[in-house]
Amino acid sequence: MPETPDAALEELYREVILDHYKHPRNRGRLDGPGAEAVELQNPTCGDEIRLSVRVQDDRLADLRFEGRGCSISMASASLMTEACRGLTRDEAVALCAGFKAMLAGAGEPERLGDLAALSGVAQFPVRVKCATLGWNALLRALGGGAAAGDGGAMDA
Amino acid sequence: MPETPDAALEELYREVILDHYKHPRNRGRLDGPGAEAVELQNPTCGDEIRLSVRVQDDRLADLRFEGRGCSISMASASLMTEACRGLTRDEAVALCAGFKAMLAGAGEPERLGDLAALSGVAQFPVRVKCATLGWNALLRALGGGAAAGDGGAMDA
Amino acid sequence: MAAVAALPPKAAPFDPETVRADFPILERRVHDRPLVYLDNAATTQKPRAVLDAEDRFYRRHNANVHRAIHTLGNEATVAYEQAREAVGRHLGAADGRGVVFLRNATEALNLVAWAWARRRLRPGDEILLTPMEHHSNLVPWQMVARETGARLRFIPVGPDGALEMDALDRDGLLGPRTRVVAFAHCSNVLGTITPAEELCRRARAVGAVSVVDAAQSVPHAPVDVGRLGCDFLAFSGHKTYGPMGVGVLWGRPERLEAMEPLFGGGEMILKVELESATWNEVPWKFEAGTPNVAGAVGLAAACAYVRDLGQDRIAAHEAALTRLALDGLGDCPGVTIHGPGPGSPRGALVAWSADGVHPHDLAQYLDQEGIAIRAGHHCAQPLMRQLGVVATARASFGLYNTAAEVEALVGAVRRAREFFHA
Amino acid sequence: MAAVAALPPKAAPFDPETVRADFPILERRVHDRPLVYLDNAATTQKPRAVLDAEDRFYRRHNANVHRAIHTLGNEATVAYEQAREAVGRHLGAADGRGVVFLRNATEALNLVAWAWARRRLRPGDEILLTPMEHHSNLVPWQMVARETGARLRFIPVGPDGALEMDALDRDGLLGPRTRVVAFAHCSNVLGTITPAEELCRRARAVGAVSVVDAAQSVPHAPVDVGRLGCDFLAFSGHKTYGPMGVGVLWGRPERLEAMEPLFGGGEMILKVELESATWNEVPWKFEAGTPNVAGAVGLAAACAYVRDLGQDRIAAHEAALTRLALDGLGDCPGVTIHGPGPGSPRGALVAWSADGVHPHDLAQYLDQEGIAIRAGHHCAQPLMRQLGVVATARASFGLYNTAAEVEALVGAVRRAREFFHA
Ligand SMILES: Cc1ncc(COP(=O)(O)O)c(C=O)c1O
Ligand SMILES: Cc1ncc(COP(=O)(O)O)c(C=O)c1O
Repeated sequence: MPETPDAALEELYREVILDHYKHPRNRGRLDGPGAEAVELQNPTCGDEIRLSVRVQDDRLADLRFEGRGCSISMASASLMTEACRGLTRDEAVALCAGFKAMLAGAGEPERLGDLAALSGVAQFPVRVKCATLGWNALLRALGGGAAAGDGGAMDA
Repeated sequence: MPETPDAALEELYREVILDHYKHPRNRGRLDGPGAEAVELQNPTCGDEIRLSVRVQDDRLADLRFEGRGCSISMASASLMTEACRGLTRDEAVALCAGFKAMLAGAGEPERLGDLAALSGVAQFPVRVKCATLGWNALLRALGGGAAAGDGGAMDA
Repeated sequence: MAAVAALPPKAAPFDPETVRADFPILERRVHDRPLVYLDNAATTQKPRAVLDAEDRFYRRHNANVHRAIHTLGNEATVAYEQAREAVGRHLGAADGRGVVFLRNATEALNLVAWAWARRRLRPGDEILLTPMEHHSNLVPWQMVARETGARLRFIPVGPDGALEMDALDRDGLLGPRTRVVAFAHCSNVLGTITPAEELCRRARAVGAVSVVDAAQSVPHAPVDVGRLGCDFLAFSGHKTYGPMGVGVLWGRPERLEAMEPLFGGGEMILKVELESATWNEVPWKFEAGTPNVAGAVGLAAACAYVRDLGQDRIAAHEAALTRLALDGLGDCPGVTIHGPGPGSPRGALVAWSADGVHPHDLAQYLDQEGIAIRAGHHCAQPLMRQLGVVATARASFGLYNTAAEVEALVGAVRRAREFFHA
Repeated sequence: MAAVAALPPKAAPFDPETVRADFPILERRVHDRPLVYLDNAATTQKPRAVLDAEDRFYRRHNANVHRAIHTLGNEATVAYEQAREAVGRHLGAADGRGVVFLRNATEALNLVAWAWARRRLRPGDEILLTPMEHHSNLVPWQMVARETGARLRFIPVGPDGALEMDALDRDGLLGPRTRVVAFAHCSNVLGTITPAEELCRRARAVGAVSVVDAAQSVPHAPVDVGRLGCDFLAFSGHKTYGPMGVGVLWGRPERLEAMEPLFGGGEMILKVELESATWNEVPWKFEAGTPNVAGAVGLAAACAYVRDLGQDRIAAHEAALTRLALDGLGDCPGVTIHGPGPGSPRGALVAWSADGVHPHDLAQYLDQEGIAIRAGHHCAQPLMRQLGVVATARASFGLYNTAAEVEALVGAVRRAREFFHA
């Protein structure tokens, strides 16, 4: 644990994060063939993301996102779009696993490039859901894993 | 409070009570004109009573009961049938009030004759429901008061 | 309850420093700073009197209730039923007959929705709500509306956070089709105090039942079910200095009589056959299974605690804190306060948005200074949408909070803005 | 769980004297005699470890869960979710995903009846029960049967207290129409241990869901949901050395996924609009409103407590006490013991009738000697009718009971006979 409050905070909110929060990369939507969009929400706080992915020849040719949320969720999504562009599906899924391992305090952050800026989140378990919102949307878009929260719906 | 366990018990279980329990007076049912029957149960313990009353010229000409329960509930019902025979409705309701006052530790037991044998019940609040089972059936039969327990019914 | 409006306390003003020692958790340090707990609308801290009441119950009297002849069973039953009486009187009722002990306010509101409304509503019937309800007083009605074909209607909330009562007639919101009028006595986001007496009276006039969600009012001021004129009222023990796991539905006894139980089981029956059963009396017919006896005893202790301190004095103290927070936060650059402006009645809480600092980030920052506030949708997503935000920050006060704590909050909110370069 | 049947304990035999000091209430005197608490099937006493866990939660970590960023909120959330994991593992599950925290076993059973069965059952469908169910596992099914047109059927109980399993085929009790098979793992009156694995297997074979009321088994022996093969299992914290106000429904996660929530409100939602809502994940979608966090933490402490003592050793100890009681009471003149005879598996309780001494009177007499037993219908009126009694007396054992206490019971039962001239 960093010693002073500010040190802990600086660790959580590295400059990279604040930068991606203020200046998100790859904002927007994708249409057209091969584009897949997923909306996801974090029920604990209301943060929302809409992620569009275009897969071409098994590669993530493009990713765009829109959403509203805290610096951690938005910066994480922004960093993700950069990190995943051009990866194959399998590579993206593997990267996601590596990223989640880092948030669980394990894994090798140094192999994650800019994403390592989010390693401080591991100290703040409640914020892990913020950091993974965009990634869970990605997993869902790739047709994989049980992403958070869609137990069912009710329309009155 | 009586001092030894046995003294407290002797106070609760006076000979009169054990006698009425072993040899209940006025057991049975009444039929014919003017006879009214009421069934009541104590939900906390399952004790049951079926009380029949024949009112003639505003007087309780006859009372009979059947039931299953502890010594207190059965002796109380038996004593009640004796105490109430021949009273007018109003007198019976008043006697019931006096009896319940005694169980609440108030009133004047000495004016209640044999019923005073049940005054020891006041020391045992859980048993008050036993002692009042028959009396609540009487109140119900006389068309009065909210007797215990008939919130509703369900038949599956 | 006009928490801020009318405040001439009869007794000496209330000094929170004298009561802080009653709350063991306030000695706690967080990130090496003294805990500044400003999340009381989520749950309050517990005074020693409450912890001790529960503990004493378990160490001396613990037994199941209602069916036992033995001494402990009798003591437990007496303690439980006395707690019911105490809670009834705390709500201004003559006794405990209308008090149903449940898990929390949510369960209480659901009980009315499922046991009262579901059995009575027909297609075309209307349920009148407000758009600032906590999900616990919204989602149950959505569920029941879907089952019965009833329709939900909403009294609009104006920009000042007040209900637009004109709309009742103007938009025909209240009328012969209205069967239920359900609303928060105090909004957990805006702090708005709703005109509860008037709403109950108007509900009665059209033959609708009124349901008051008092989760945020009972903890802060005397609430009197007779004065309100409501049919049902719900609150949670844990938000009013009592234990978790106990909540209350108060119901007008005639209403409870007419209502079928929702859950079947032990305690709530009179006679059971294999194929059928008859119900126990009110209120026990709604309490299936072993109740939280220790919780009820703890809640009664909490009621006694605030009565002893003086509910009016507590209300005046909390109103002063709220005013301080409104002023202090209102002066922070970039901060927008939601809800009624100064001078309007308001509960003991303030929610706000700060330009460029997401509420989560703000809450995280404050936590590093030991200050606990809430950030999020406060279980009021529809209201968030109306406010045009996904989340807000909220500080909510309890009797042990101090002016110094409010000042610490305001200072930290200012510093957060710098930290996030907002 | 064959509490009496198979008992070679691995470790040293269990000495209750060493654990009595863990239970503060056991120092209590009743009518000037040491308390002999033999009403454990109604509720158990709480060890200091449980009281301290709750207390520590309130004194150090108390906050609402799931939505808070501040430190206390985070700690409370972690404590609550760790309690869920602990309870899940206590039931032999890999994790806590199937664990829904509710008020008590009754609420858990009602949740299955209302949320699962009510939405799925059609006229002609069948619910298979036994006539020895506690009202909490009977009345909810009656209610749901009435709403859906389903039919209740009952596996007969023989004179020895055992289920007549032959009747399943012989009388066509179990078949394609069976949608639910619900039964007590251990009868709270007869002590019968039902063939739960077989019943779950047979339920599965016809596509029915199995619901195990484990209120009287979880407190006394290891229960493993995987081994049982059940779909749902319910128990109460307060009967297994935990606090009041917390109970558990364990559900096979696929079943829980497919089940709609019953109550709406905070915590259980994902997204709420004014007119509609979507649900949170399993198990949270069934936990509307603020949960009893301290209660869950206390229950986890209770599970740890019995595991540390050794559940098999406790079971062996309680079986020995039960045998002693069966022998001792069986020798009393005028006493008829209900339920399985010696040699058959039996839970840690004995119910009996005594000629000429009504159970109430007997309980009253015993209370004067400090001995707490239960007298009544034990929330099993239909079974009472089959036994031909309105009430029975019941002694039920916990890990802290001793052979001397059982002897005191037997002696007092004999003396009561004299007192009542029976
Ligand atoms: C077999 C059985 N099932 C269910 C229950 C109900 O438990 P609770 O009252 O804690 O809901 C009990 C306890 O009385 C029981 O013995
Ligand atoms: C206005 C209001 N109603 C209802 C609730 C629900 O309370 P609980 O979660 O204790 O059931 C809350 C608390 O979150 C609230 O603020």
